[in-house]
Amino acid sequence: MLEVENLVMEYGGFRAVDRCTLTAEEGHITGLIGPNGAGKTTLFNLIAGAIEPTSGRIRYMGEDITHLSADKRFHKGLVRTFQIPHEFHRLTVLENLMMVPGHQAGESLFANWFAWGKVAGDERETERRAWETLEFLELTHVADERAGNLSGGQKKLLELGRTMMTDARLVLLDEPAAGVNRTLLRKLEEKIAILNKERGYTFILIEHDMEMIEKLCHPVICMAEGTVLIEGDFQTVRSDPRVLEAYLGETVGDAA
Amino acid sequence: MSPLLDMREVRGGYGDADILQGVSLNVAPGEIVAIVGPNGAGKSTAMKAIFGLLHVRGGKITIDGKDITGLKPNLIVQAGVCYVPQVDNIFREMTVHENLEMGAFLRSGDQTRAYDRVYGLFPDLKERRKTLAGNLSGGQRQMVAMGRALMLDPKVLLLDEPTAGLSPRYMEQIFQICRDVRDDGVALLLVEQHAKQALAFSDRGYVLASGANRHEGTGAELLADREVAEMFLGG
Amino acid sequence: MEFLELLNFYIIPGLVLGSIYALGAVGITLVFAILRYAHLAHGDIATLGAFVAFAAVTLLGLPVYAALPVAMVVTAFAAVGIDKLFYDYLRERPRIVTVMASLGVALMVRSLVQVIWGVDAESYIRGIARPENWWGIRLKDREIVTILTMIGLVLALQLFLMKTKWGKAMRAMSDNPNLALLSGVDNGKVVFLTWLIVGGLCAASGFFLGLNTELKSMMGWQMLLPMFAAAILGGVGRIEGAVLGGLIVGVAEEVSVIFIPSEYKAAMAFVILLLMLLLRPTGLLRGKVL
Amino acid sequence: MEWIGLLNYAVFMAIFICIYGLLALGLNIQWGFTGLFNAGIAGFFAVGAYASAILTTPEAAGRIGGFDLPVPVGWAGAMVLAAAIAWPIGKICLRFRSDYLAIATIGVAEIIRLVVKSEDWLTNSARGVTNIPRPFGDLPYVQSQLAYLALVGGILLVVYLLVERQIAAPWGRMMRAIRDNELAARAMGKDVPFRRLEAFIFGAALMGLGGALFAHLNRAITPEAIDPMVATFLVWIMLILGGSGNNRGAILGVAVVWVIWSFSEILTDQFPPEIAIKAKYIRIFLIGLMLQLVLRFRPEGILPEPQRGVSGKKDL
Repeated sequence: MLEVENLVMEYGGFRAVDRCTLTAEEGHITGLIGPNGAGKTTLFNLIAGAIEPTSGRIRYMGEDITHLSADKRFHKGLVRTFQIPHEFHRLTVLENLMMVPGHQAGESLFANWFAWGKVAGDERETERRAWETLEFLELTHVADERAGNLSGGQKKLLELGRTMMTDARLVLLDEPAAGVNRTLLRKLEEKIAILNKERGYTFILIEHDMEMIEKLCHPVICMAEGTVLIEGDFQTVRSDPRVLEAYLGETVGDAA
Repeated sequence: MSPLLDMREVRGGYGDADILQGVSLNVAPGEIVAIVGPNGAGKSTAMKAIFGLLHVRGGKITIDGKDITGLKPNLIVQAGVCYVPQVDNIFREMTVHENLEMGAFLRSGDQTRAYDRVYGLFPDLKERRKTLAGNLSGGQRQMVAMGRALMLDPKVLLLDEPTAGLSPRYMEQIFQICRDVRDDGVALLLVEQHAKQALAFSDRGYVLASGANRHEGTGAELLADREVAEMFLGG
Repeated sequence: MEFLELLNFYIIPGLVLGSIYALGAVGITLVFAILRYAHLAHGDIATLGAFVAFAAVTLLGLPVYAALPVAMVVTAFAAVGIDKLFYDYLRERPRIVTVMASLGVALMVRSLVQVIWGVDAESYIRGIARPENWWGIRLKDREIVTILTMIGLVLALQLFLMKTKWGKAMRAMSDNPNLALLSGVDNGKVVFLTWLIVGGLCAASGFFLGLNTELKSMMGWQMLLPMFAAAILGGVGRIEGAVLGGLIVGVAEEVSVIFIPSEYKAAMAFVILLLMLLLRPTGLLRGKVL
Repeated sequence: MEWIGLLNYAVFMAIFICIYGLLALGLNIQWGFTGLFNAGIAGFFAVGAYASAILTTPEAAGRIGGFDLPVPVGWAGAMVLAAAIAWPIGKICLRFRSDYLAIATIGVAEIIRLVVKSEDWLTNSARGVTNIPRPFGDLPYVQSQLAYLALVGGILLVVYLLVERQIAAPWGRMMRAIRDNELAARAMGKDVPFRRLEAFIFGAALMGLGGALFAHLNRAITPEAIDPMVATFLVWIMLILGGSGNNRGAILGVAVVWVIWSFSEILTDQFPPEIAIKAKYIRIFLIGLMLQLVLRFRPEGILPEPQRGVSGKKDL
């Protein structure tokens, strides 16, 4: 579904992503692990179109999207979440969800003035869907709260919820578990699994919570220094000495 | 030995949420201490708490017995703590020498000795003292950043991931420089991603997870601890 | 057209005008780089400086050129005062709010000038200055002084920025404000120095415009666009770029008269501004883009 | 002053308040909801005034014209032309921080002023365009003023309702989202540059319409009628004082500032002539000072931006 080919991202001489090549299969939840600075989030930024790569190609459903703008990728069903929640802090939780669907009738000035009926109908449908999402996430009690006032975990749920407001096909989740307490974490896992099974979302998941990776992800890709180190099922990746080394660092000299 | 830098049960964060949920650590004179831990453990945050870049809601931080909890960074500098951030840690449009001058900004009088000391520690920089810092390689930039901090002759130097993004060759060089700095009489506290190397060359280490202390001990002890290795790969 | 004619009637006046723009553009670029906002009252502070010099000439009876340093000092402190009164407390708010405040200050400074000195055109010296002829090149004394003073002031400023402790602190603040603060640089003092320098340069710019043309209450506002165009053309944060940009804009404006009606001289700056934003927003010397 | 004179004056002021109300609503869309700094309001105002004037006047010697079109066509033309000028400026400058837009719009206003002043064939330069038809212009003075007030009042009301609807609709929600977090809005598929451009152009069109209404009120338009700085600045202080992000606040701000502005004029007219001339500038100074005071002590304005989008409590 997604093919990344020889992708390079350079910032002032430093290669955050270095000739990275990987694929994500439709219907799978692909886990992306690796130490800090491995280039995982940069890779997400590249796939989602927030930044343009120095070189290399990204293909999505057979189409080259390397130079497509972020909003166009979104409309093709390629949706991402952020590691640090990027909620619209002055909008209510409900509005945060309702703003998501693309091509709403009410986003056109003229429709607002001359086709209010259509806009209102559209809006009812969007609101229904938003409430559904809130129920699914068990967030209905904070629907009218400003999103900025939510707890860290609730914001993470909201991030996930936004991906449900569109006809997403490939969802990039950047550390959904970070800063989320245990109970909420299990809920989050459950929701991701449901979305994968019932709605057929394909996920790529950056995560440091290995339990979550183990439960959800197949295959698991480990990145280090901007490129793919190893790919396989969780146990294979986990027990590979290179992975441990990437996390703990190579041995310098014979001090260890 | 009584600790030089002492951090006790510190809690705090940027917004309302506490990222640090009670972190305690200390650094004795002439020591290199490493803070390691999985991503999101609060390592850099702990360091920023020491340097007053964070809202500290509980606990106490002292240097040489003097309370510096919640002080402004410039006062903490005067108390003898210097900090090298992970990114944006040099003045790119100024020469290497000017970067060092900025390091000594708060000092008056003749700085020849301070320059000699820093250039002695970093001979590479001496050759390039007229080069714009922005034109240097990653490892050299890190040296500029450390040199700038050392100009104030601190008692403790805080380094936030000094080897991030560096090649193994440079990494080793930076570690060597850290030892030289220590031998020169400055204690070091560093946050490191490359846990194994860091613990191997540090005198002591702390392993943090989820904003709290998890393990501590000498570098060798921690390296040998199977539990510590496990932590990095699983919850 | 003969070369000498081109030189005498277009290039030289262009360079003189360009020097005036350069003095203003250097200030704009400093404010842009260190304080990080577009200062819209810049032109009107230049007007104020020009009229302070006028007062020094008419009230104190100073010789014209002696009025320049007086005007520079007075305007420098006026600029510091304006910052303290109107910009300082907006520092925590989005920068664009300060831009808005500076628009208000522009209006206030101008109306102050209009209240004190009226709206009629004035001049420092009565009578017509005759240009001297140097091998066919016609130059007036005041034109030579304008260009030389501009060069002198910019060199002095560069020397200050490159060689002195506080000059370096200003550059550090422009380069990496967080690290400058970590190094113990007192932000308030940098801001103070910046306004002192910017105010002085403004006054010089206004003074030379008044010297080479005449003094009008709207003169500064009309210089604002060319000064910004010059700063952006040269690359925001680049002193030498602002000078280069000023000279290019000045010459472009004068030479444009050959091709387009002279009323539209002022439009050249706008065209240059838009072209730069479109093609190379970092300017000729790779400055900042906010 | 007898009551009829007072009434006349009140009506005259009300008409101006309506016209400035349009400008303030236009600026509110640009600044209040989108954060775009337009320092060239007077330019768009002038474009609207001249466009409508040229389209609707009978033939006159020495300049283009004689279209003699119906007034509504002129007004539509005013909006279209103002929008057409906003488009390329927005296209170039909206990629950058709003500082650059501020400078560019100052430039646009300046160039429009130059064109208006020097192009004989187009605007009849300093003599201006006269014989602009005025709706209800054939009625006796008082009735005519009242009718015109009703007309501009009606237009303002319609525009207000349209803008309010637009803000309450998904469009407004999207704009608020962009203002809150541009990166996330882009990741949620919103075409941010296009939306900004849209807001800038729509605001400019309203400013053009305001200009047209002004020209038709006076039956003539000359370059002197529009002091670029003062017109632009008055609209800014109106919006900031009234409360940016709040349309009712914008109109309230217009009324307050316009009343202060006009009454201070009456007051200074009583002074001896040598002071009265200067008084105009003192008034401008005080308006500038007023902005600083509002920014310092009540940055949210008289009527702050309401919390929108609470379910079950929709504005429309």
